[in-house]
Amino acid sequence: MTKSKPWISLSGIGLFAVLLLAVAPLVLTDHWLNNLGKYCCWAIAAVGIGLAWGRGGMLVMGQGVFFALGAYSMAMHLTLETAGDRIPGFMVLYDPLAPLPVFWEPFRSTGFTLLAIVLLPVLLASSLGYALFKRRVKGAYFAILTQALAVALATLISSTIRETGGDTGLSDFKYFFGFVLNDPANKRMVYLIAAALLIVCLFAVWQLYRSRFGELLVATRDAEERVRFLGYDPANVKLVAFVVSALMASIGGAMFVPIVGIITPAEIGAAASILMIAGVAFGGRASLFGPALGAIAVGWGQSSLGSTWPDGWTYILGLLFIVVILFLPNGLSSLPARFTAARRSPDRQPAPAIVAAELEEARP
Amino acid sequence: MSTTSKRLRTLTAMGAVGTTVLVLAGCGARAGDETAGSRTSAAPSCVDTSGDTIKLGFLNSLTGGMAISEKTVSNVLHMGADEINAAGGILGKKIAYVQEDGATDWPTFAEKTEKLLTQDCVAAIFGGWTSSSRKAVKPVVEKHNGLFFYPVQYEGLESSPNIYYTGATTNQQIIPAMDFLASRGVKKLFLAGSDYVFPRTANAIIKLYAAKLGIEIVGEEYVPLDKDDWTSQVAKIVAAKPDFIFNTINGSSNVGFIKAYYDAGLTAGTTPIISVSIAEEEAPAMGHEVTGHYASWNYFQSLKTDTNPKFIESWKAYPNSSGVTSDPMEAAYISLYLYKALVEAAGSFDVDAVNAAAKKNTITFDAPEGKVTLDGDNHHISKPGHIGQINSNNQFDIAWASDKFIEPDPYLESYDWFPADIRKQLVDAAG
Amino acid sequence: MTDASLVVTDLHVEFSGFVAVGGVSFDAHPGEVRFLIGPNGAGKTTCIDAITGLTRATGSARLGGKELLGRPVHKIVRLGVGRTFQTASVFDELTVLQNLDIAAGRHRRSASLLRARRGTDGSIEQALEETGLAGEFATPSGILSHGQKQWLEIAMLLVQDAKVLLLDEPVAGMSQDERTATGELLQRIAAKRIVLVVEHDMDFMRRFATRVTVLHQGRVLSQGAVAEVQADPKVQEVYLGTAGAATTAAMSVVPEAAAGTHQRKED
Amino acid sequence: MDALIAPLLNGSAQGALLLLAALGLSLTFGQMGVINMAHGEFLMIGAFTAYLVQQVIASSDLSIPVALPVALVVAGLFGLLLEVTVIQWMYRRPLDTLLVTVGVSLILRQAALQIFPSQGVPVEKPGWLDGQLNILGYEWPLRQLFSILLAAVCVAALAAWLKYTSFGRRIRATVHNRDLAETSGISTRTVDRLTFFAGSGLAGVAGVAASLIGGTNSQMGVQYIIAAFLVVAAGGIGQLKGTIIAAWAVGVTLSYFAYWTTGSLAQVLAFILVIVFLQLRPQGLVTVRTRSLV
Repeated sequence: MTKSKPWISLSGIGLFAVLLLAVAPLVLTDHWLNNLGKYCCWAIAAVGIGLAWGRGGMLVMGQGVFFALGAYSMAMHLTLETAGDRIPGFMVLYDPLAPLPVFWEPFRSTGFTLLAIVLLPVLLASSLGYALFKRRVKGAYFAILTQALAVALATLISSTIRETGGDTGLSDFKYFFGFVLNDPANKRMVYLIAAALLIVCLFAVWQLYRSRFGELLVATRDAEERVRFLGYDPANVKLVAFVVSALMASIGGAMFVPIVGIITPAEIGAAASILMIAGVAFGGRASLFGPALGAIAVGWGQSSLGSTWPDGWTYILGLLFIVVILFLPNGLSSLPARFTAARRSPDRQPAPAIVAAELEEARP
Repeated sequence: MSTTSKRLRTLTAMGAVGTTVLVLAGCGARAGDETAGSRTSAAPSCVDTSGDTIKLGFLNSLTGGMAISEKTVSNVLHMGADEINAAGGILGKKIAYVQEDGATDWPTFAEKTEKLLTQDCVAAIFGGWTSSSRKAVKPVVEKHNGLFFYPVQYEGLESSPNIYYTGATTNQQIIPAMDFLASRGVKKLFLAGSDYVFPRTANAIIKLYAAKLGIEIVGEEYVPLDKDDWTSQVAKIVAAKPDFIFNTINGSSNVGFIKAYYDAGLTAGTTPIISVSIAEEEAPAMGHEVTGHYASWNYFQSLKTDTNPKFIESWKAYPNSSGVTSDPMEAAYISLYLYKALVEAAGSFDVDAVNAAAKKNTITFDAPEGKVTLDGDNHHISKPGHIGQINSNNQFDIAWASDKFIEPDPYLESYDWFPADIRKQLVDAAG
Repeated sequence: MTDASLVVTDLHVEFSGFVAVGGVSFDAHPGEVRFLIGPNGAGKTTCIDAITGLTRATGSARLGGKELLGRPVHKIVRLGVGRTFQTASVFDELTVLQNLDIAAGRHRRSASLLRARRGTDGSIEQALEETGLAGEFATPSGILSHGQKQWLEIAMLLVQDAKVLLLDEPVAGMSQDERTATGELLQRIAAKRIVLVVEHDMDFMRRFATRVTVLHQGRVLSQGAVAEVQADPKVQEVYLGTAGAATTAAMSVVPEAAAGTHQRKED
Repeated sequence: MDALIAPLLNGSAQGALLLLAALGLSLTFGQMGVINMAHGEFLMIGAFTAYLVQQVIASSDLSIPVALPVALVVAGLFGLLLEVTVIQWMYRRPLDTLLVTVGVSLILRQAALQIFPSQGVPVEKPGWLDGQLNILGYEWPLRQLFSILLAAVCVAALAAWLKYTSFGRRIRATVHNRDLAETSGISTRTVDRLTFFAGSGLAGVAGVAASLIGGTNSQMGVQYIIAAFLVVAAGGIGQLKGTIIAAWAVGVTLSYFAYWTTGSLAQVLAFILVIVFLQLRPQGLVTVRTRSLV
């Protein structure tokens, strides 16, 4: 029985890939395809949150920080690409004669930018995670600290207008690594890259979940001390999950910029970081597809319901948080498992934070 | 299934994904091969002008932090549309508006702009408030060759063939305020602002002009937009002993500023404040502390013009009305009528035709602030400069007025104290 | 005394001025089932906490000549010290097999962690047989019975290849049959390893202990074979002069178990 | 002299407001483990209450003193409602209370936006708070002294309530050992509700103080919540003394930074400092060594 189980998830990823990469471009208008691209960016970050929070028990409320690292790396590169030899317009007013800030200079290089999108979050998350996990900062403390960090970074960016564009952010990008962004064909390409990256992230997480590391991570989440008494340092286990989730947030941020065309501190602060979590909670924090689907659903809700009924949407979003967390802590993805579990054996309820289906998936 | 073939499959799948992306990547235009600028690639407009209605888009934050200000603009746009419809519409077509929520989220502004242009096929979009929202909308309307009417005073130094600015640019609000201060013999000025682009740019301009006017800037303080507590900064103002405070604070942070100011023993009698974002809408939330201070706007509810009483009456009678009128509301009201005038001059809803009409004709509108004229080149309008002093009814008594309507000059080209090299770089950077 | 022995010398533990353990010394060797008994608050669990690095302590605790005190928990574990807790602490949401696999994992290279498990380690199968859990390998451990959870914990220590097994009340809440099975299991295990059991159950102690150390108010009251200890007048005094089966029930009452649950909540 | 004295005094007042905002959290978060992200909105409720009281009692000299207990009760009742409808099901999932209350805060904020004028409402300062106190040459606003006194009264009342009343003793017993408290005949449900009522009520009192400092509008709660949580965490969970010191330290640090740099940078630096501090001392300023695991 057990050998075939992983293939269910894998074919799920395959189906997802077909839907995103083949079906969506054919059936959606350019506008909705671009929107879907935006949701994909959130979904990439959400997959990482699912890993850190759902499987690792670390409520990362400051993923905006890592989202920002990727987004601003990308945005700085695209701004320079658009500006060419000139200094970007927003910098001129404050000091027309000053040169480009030093930290902008390397972002002219495509290679450096791509490297920065990967390395910056890894470096920051490793040092931050190392410091926090070694000191056994966890639970609510960890959540609030990461959230405070997101607020601090958003404030910092808002107040450094010449260096980062401030509250207005960076926008008006003309080119994406040499491709004209106004060309619908190129926009589709950007979408496809984002969708493909989402598939890659899902695949990476799928492999992590079925690996021994995945089991160790769940074990660490549920009984950190016990893991320590098995000779592991839980800090290292959590660190890996945290760094991977930071990397994914950064990749999501990087693709967000060419798709949406603007990045501002509002996209990385407290509210944005919490919205990223909303999707994960809604879809199912510990499941493979839940976070991605939840993020896409919340994004879609914002686009469609937010249009037709803006006041109502805020209430719906608020209620979503309350109802889902209260009654469905494992999100919508736990519904089917609940039904089947209830039918098969009423007294063997699925365990509280991970559903039975996933447990089976991880069996040999 | 053996391990190797499992891996093989996975690799094949990944490879297929990669190839698809690369194949599709080959299709689009590269940086070198744009033929006649980027606009050529915009899809033809899908605006439907065959029926007896014309669709317009209203884009305002109805939720989130900026809903505080933008809800009113949205309401006044609805009122304007109703008025125009009652009078027969534009080119005989009734306005059917699509209201969108920007949700105080700038990417949402970009998304909704694209939706309004490509899904709803509106002929023009009205709205936005913060500079961030405008900057988010700008590339999208330019890409799709749409029209965007922006109703709020802003930092200037911008122009776009696809945006019409019906609020003041710096030379219609900041500079008149400085002229007023000079006329009052102010020698020492303190600059207090929220930490974002408008106050920073405004203060950069103020400092340049102050040097020319011989006004000393004795301090400059910024507080994040979402912070109300000005206690520490006001202590510095007290220490600097300015004659006047130039206030570019935005939103509810203004309330905190006024309270801290009052707590510290400063009063309108000793150290008055001149603001550029406190209007009839904002004043009531600040209590009696704000009485006696000044604001620089183009429109005040107290203005005695031919058209103002009707505007105020209609607004007071309108459902959801706040009962008072203010400059951004009036600018939003103007923007609808300006669009009407432009379309009727062009005889068409087509964007290029409208822009051509703006250049060829003299487009005017008898606005509540007076008869405004559109500058067809920079897409701003002429405006009267007014300084109002807040009275105990939270209305403004006119304390100063410019001797004539001020022509819009977003790049401050007619002001010799504005360094030419900065202007050139800004124009260059704007492309 | 062999190289493989656990030697505890003059162990001291203080909590904000309160002396929980005040100079305890004992040793334990492979081949014996060593019991640590005493009334509530005697410092039994604290001794184990100190040896495993959970609580800071002074004095010395050496395993095979290597000092344990002062090292972080996971390093002490890597030296071969394994323990269980008063309340069974297994990973409820993982299967029995997954639990054991994690326990066996500390010898693996970290890169191999990223791969899925293929097949089952020999040591795991052995431990499953040993503890009688072979039939339950695919069961989520959260739905095991209380006794099975305790066995799973012991099995985890086995695959972990612990040289010392520190077991905190392993038979609390077990049925009589389960207790017997557990005792026999411990005796089998003790052939090659050091087994140190903290227990309240006097009956269980009498049936399976090789040697016993009695703690009282943080100090060693008496040490020796079961019969010697039972005959010790000091021990009888501590147990209100009613040493023996009559006290068994009274000794294993709720309070300390409740305190244990409470501690768990706080971590 | 001003450069040293002014930030110290201003900072102490800022710290006092932070303390008021954090006091309620130290009850609900510190004693009950509930992470109430809607605490900022309870503060907003307190501020709007002050406004409504002012509509009834026109004289601000009188209305603010009246508003303080009314805000305590109104915000407390909202807290009670939240406890009864949502929180009581979640005591075993403390981290999830954080997310649930995020939803509650979204709803409360949007409701306030629709109920009250969107620009916010004015709350007039009582006349007896006009004026300044000359301290070593610095004209210190009386209103700031009021914040400090109010915080002091609240701290004293809370401490006395916890220490000397039977309810207070029950709260401490429940926090110390819930199971034991239950078996000793304490109704932990009543204790939970009462604690939540008091914690939320304190947010209401903080709201009245905040309405005298900044704007009273739907968004006002947002700016306090993270800072208040940081203060509680830095002070040490459930440690009143630690919370007081932490709030004062954060307020004064903010004020000095704001004096020397800019308001924005002060925010960033203060947050980073607290984060670094918590990294060095994850248990906070004041800790009690226990025998518990970890």
